[in-house]
Amino acid sequence: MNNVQEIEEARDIQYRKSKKEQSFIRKLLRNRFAALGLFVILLLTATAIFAPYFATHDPYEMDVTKTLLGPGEDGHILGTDSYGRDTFSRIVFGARISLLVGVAAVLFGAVLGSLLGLISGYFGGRTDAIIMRIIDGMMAFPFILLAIVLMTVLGQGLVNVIIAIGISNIPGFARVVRGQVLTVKESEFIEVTRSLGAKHGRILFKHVVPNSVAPLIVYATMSVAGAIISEASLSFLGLGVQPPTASWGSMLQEGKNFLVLSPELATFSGLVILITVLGINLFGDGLRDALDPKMKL
Amino acid sequence: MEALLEVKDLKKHFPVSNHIPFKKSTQSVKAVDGVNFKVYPGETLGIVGESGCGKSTMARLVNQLIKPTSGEVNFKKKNLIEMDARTLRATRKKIQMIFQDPYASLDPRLKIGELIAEPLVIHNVGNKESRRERVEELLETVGLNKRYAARYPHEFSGGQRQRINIARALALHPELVICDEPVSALDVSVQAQVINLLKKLQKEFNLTYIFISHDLNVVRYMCDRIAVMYLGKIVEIGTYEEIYSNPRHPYTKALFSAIPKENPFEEKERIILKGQVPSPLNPPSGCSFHERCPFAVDICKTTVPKVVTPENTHQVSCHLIN
Amino acid sequence: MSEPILSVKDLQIEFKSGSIVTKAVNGVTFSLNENESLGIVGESGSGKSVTATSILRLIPNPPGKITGGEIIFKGKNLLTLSNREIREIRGNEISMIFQDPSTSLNPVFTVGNQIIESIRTHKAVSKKEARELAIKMLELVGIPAPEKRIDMYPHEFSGGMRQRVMIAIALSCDPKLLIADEPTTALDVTVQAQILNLMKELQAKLNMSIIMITHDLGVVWETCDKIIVMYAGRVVESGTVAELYKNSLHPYTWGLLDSQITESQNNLKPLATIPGSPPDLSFEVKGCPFVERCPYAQTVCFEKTPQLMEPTKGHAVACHFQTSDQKLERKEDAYFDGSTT
Amino acid sequence: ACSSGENSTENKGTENESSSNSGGVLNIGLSSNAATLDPTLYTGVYESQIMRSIADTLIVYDKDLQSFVPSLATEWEAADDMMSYTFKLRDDVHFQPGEYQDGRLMTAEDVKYSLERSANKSAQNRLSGVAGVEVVSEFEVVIHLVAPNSALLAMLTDQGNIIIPKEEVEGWGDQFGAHLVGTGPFMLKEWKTDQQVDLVKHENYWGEEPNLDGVTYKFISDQSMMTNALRSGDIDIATDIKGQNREVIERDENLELLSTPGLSITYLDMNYKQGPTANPKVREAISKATNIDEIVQGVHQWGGGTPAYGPLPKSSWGYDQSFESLRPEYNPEEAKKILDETEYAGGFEIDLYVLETRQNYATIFQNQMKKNLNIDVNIKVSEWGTLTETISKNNAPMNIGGWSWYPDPYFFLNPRFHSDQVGSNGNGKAYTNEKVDQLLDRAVSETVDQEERAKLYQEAVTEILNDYATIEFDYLDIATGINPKVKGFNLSPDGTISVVSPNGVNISIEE
Amino acid sequence: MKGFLYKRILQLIPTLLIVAIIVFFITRMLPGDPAAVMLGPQASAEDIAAYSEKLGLNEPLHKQFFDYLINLATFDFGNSLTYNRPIMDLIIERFPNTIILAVSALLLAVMIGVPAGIIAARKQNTIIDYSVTTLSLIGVSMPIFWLGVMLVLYFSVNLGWFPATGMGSLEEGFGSFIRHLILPSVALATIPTAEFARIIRSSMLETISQDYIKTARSKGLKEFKVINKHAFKNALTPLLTVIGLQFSGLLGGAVLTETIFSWPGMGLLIVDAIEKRDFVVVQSTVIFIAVIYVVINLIVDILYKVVNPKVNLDSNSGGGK
Ligand SMILES: Nc1ncnc2c1ncn2[C@@H]1O[C@H](COP(=O)(O)OP(=O)(O)OP(=O)(O)O)[C@@H](O)[C@H]1O
Ligand SMILES: Nc1ncnc2c1ncn2[C@@H]1O[C@H](COP(=O)(O)OP(=O)(O)OP(=O)(O)O)[C@@H](O)[C@H]1O
Ligand SMILES: [Mg+2]
Ligand SMILES: [Mg+2]
Repeated sequence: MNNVQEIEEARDIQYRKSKKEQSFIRKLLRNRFAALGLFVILLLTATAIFAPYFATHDPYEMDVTKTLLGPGEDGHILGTDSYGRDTFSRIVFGARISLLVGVAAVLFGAVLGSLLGLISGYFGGRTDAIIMRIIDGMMAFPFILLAIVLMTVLGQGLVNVIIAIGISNIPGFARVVRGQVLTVKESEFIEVTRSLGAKHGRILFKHVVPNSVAPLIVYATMSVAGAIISEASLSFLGLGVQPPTASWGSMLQEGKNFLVLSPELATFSGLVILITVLGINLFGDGLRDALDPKMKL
Repeated sequence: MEALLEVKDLKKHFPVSNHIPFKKSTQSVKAVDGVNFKVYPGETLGIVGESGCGKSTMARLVNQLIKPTSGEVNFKKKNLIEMDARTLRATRKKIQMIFQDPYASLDPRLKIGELIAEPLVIHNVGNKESRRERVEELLETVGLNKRYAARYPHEFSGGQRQRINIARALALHPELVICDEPVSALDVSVQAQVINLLKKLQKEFNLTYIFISHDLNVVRYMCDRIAVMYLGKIVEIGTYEEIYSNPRHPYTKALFSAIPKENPFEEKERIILKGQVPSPLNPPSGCSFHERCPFAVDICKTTVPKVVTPENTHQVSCHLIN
Repeated sequence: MSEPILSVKDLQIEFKSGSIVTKAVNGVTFSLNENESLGIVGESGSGKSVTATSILRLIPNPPGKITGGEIIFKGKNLLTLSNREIREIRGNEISMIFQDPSTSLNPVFTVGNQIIESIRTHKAVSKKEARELAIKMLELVGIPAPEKRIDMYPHEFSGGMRQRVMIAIALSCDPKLLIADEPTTALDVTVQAQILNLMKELQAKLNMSIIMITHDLGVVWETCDKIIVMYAGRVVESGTVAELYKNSLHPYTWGLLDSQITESQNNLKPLATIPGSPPDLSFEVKGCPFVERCPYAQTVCFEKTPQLMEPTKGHAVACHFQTSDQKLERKEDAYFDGSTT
Repeated sequence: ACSSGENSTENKGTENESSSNSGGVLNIGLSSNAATLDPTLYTGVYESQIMRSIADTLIVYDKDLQSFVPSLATEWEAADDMMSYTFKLRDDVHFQPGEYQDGRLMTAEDVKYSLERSANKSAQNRLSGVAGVEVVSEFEVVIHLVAPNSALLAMLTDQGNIIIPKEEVEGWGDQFGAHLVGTGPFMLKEWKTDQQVDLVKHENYWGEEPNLDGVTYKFISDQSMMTNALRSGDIDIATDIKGQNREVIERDENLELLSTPGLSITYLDMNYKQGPTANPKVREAISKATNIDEIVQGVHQWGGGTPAYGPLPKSSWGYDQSFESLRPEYNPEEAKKILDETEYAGGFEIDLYVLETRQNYATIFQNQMKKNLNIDVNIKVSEWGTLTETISKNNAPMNIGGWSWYPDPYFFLNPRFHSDQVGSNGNGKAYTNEKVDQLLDRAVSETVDQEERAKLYQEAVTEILNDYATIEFDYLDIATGINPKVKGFNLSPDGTISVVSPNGVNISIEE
Repeated sequence: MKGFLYKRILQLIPTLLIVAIIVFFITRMLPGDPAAVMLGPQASAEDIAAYSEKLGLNEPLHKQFFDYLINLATFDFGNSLTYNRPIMDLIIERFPNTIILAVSALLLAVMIGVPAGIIAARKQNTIIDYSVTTLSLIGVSMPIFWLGVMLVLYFSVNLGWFPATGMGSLEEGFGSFIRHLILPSVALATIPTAEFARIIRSSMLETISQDYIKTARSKGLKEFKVINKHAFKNALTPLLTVIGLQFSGLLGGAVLTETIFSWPGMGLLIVDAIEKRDFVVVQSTVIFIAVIYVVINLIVDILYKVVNPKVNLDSNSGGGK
């Protein structure tokens, strides 16, 4: 019965070939939307890192005689702002701050929030009740109050912006993760792991976490826009980036003062935020699918 | 012979919360309600019964996944319930479980190799290399290609997954394996493969099984002794010859008559049970089977039947047996 | 014999997922007469459910698609009907019950609501009449205190009772054909016996045809007149129940019969098993789909796909060696030796 | 559309004194919310706008803020020792009917009650230095002072010193602030919290009969929305028009932009006590390296501000042409040289505290400092609570602020430069100069004569400018967008909006 | 059910206590003397000191704290420092406005977001699906102030359809009331709409593949009914969660929208109080909102039961080990 063995061999080769095609990265890239999202993210990241090479002007150079130029005027691709600074270059440099704040603040909130949600959902009972009541309290707490206090205690600085926005993100993540954990922890494979004598730490991080990650990714990618915009809304407290540093949020905020006469400033900064959000979401969805071993693409 | 496992008057009552502050809840689901049995080394004890009668709960109790309300679980004469955490962990290595649903019992995000190695990691057995070897050895033991270690559970059929579950259960050289409906979710042809495997392994490693199933044919084929459960209690227990050739409890009889035909020509006399399994929240008074029992008499409604021993090892609780 | 009520010819069904096409059903042919019951058996994934759901055109599209064949029901090709016409047949002339009673009832509506809905979709009756009818149906399927039970939610019923409710829904419009997709697999033996009993009774009472899908041959022996055996999306053998039990012809059917655990089984002897697993239908299957697992396979089996033929009238088989002029000898121990790996 | 002339302050309606009793309700947009109208509790200029229509003070400013005109008082006189003022009151003034009185006659007792209440209870000390009020006759009072104070008359125009009936104050208790009753042309009809205040004509008003049936003040805090509300017709008068909105209104053919130099300045204060700016050379260098014209051009792209010359606004009578030559000349080279003479040669790092709304001044200033002196200015944008605390405690190395008050120089110079104000927001820089202190004290205690006082103040300003303690950026214009159907509107440099006033304003609406 | 209510109401007490303690000490940590903040830039140091004294801010912290706790226990929120009026009055004036805006924004979001999500799920991977998804992403990244100003520019200034700001009272007629309500609701509804569409899309996709949907189809029901009756009600649970979260957020006050449209709601009250350092108002409103959150959570939990009879309120959902 040589034939059977031959087929078995051929199968295995075929399997391994198809497996290669299904490696994580390939799965991700095979999804056209995820690839597009990744491209956008990489492009933005590159822009942030190599900002000086992309920028056509010094983002801080002012010229009060050339303010609020329209796109294309006087060699300014996207025009100038109210100080006569080059909008394009500022958007390029602003990527540094905005991407950092957007991603780091969401990560901060995601890590702490997920941890709380994880503990709350997994241990249940009194632990759950206590944590959820704290989360309720946090949600009732006005964001700017928190921001001002943080500002007072910790002082200015990008890190504190990230912390402030991050903290405000905690309750959402805690709830999302808790909900998912409540489902996952009832799975039979969790019980199996317990029957093997595993301790809570292992069950949590080896089994519960990986299986709770999908809704987390979706929620996180949705939160990035809010974080980027929030950064600017904190600037009046002195918590956001301070002038003359450029960030998309602060440009948007500034553009608000010229919305009627020269809407370009708000529009362009709003657009890059939108593009970022789209990119991150597309990538996030792709990532979720690629992380799921069951998904074939 | 010395029993490997002895369960004494084991009870598990799940309290039903009434949510009234400061007031203890009074109602409870009596999932397992006073069960006694012994399991001897190398044998297979089958447990059959309807859905919800407490089979899985009992399995979990034996494995100490849940704490019993009362009773003893003696493994090699030591009561697991009174053990300190460390001894219990060490002892539990010797008791492994295989669950019903081969699809749900493997974490979809881990590779087969990791899954099978998990008990070794948890109990700090060996190093990475030796674990890898052990995994390959186990895969071969259960008849799977060792290359499969790098694949994910969803790439396997139900039968193959159940083999993976078995491999994992064997990783720590257990003495007692509790199989909670290991083949119920499988196709007939695949079911046969798994059963053969379990039998083969039992011989090879001198395993003791507690085998839970509601398929009487499977139980009979697998088991040396059989316990029939109804509503948290064992209503009949004995060797398989005793139970099959001479079922005494009316419920056991009904169970047997419900087995589908073996061929189109067979004529079967059926005892079709009326009604539903009563809720373990309010079990009926007296014999809990009396509402559905075709032979019930007055005493059944009022008095809980005692355990009687009509033959050597055969035990039944029914008023109709003397 | 009169015109069959249902005849399926050369049915082809594909599922598409990205670039991968799974040929789930590949040339299934069978027919069913009035008042007859047909069992479809086969391993998991052999295409039983897909075949059955395709009759009501309930294959989710995308990803699924019926790519060929015809399904003639009472002279009409169901595959060419308009959406409206097929809706009028669904639940009315052809009804369906699914495997898992715990998931096939909508958890958020009362059972009464779900039965009444079915009735009122096809019959012009008032709400009140529909309700009375629904109570009658519940009574018919043996649910005690139907007037009370009708307003309860599915989760307040046990598994067996839910399956009874499903049957009540299916039968509420007196269908000519009832398709039951593994209606008892999720149930206890005692409950299974109740349900099968009930179906037999109702069939006699209501004069309908039944397609019973299962992988448990016992259920077929219990309830069916005819049987088709499916393997890898194809019909490998079909015939009457008695004929198939006594004179089965296909090696796969033999394996299936052997691996049943019977009372006469000696429990010291290993069970018969069919080694290996069925081919992955998302790759093209060359030759006979069963070839890798077949103890009787020969070179030709790897090269040519056997067609379904009728060596004896009313008993069809798809095997190169089971034709009108060729016979394969069934070996006693074909599925026993060394096959436990 | 732009109304004729650079600084048109009145729309044309006033000229044709038609005094038509047009009726109708005037909608005025205010850029912040009113919390209370209690004269001892109110804190915002927005509240005073509403109070002005409901109640009267003894005297009011004329339209040009140059002198006082009679309101409830017909005549007044300072005693020779400047320790008291005598006021003769009108005898025909009735309160608006309210919950606790039915519109009775106002008498000297009410003046005594109201002013003493203000002097004793006012949170903001709107009547400081008053020892007591003496009722001489039914319609005559004398205000006794603790010390001579020429600024008393100016203080009396403050809405904190409106005359109110005792019954209502005591009757309402805590709630009086929401139920203000006075003698003014309009009475409070409804107060929709955080949204608007509706006033209706007071039928028994003692002055010229109001042309309007009522006035509604709407609170619109967003600048763009204020303009939009004007454009969409939600409001007839939009106050506090700044930045792009000036241009938007000018471009709108259906609207008029009224603009006049106001009594507001924007300044940068440098810490006199701590840090690099304690060194006068450093302050001088910074002052000379600041291109005020560039800042004004950058901030006021659409007009609305002019370069400032010292701490007194042009509209104050204390202002003098000579200030223009006193202001340090922009000279970055020289500035650099001066800085290089100090220990801070080559630049340093310094924090600049500022409210978000004035961030644009800071940004341009920051740029100039970097370029001209290599000073790294860290802009610390803060919200008001944090800012005021930092400044008051002398913790702000530099800060940018704004100041606007009465035209009397006292209100511009004392709080910001008198050493006894160290520790307050105004003199958080801790500026101390004995000579300045003396001059400021003399200006309020020696005389009530405006010219004499002006001289003293000019001297003080000269001294201050020599110290380089502060850099004034600009004088802000008061700008209001107005629907041309509104006639008789007077734009006052102090930003007050009078609907009907004893100074001759009586707005009407003509379709 | 009764036990469930008991328990939740009891749980309210520790929540409120935690919130009360935290908010008390946090407000005291804020820089800026309330007196100084309230009196404005021109106040002199003596003025501020005198006013502080008057406001009772110079009392020792522990005394303030205990007074505050005692007041809370007696449901007396005290007087606002800036308004000099009972805080309860301030809240009662604004809360209905906030409810009106929140409810209408929520309705709008549900009316648009939910059908959009359903359609997207029905037409998965078609251009319609992609459009809905993209639009919803645009929705979540939309800066509210930008949208608000644009809406007003177009609909109020150019077209003159709606008033630019303010809230209409019902006395002025229902028409005026609605016209005032529309733009703020639209601005406020944008983000929830986008979120609802996404949520309902994914949960519909999940339900559509369930067995009972097959059952419903096999009965011969029209697709419309299958989707909108059978699938929808089952897909509702995750939507309820999000609606609950959004609604509590909206009831806490939508500061940006309220500022832009001069809508007299809770958000403005709180932010104003924070900026003016009106501690008592901050404390009381935060506690008030905490109560609202708990109530909303409670309602959502009860609604779970309504849409899904399987939900057992009395069981300990977070139970087990
Ligand atoms: N954690 C629990 N809390 C409350 N009741 C429980 C719990 N676990 C099980 N039960 C109840 O205990 C009874 C016995 O359940 P068990 O799972 O042991 O039955 P089983 O015999 O294994 O049934 P099946 O054949 O369906 O697996 C059931 O009524 C069940 O509802
Ligand atoms: N929705 C679907 N999408 C993709 N493939 C499908 C889908 N439904 C069925 N298939 C494929 O069709 C083939 C036949 O499936 P089918 O459900 O008919 O098997 P079955 O014989 O009913 O098995 P079981 O006994 O497990 O129910 C399988 O290989 C399966 O992968
Ligand atoms: Mg079980
Ligand atoms: Mg199937």
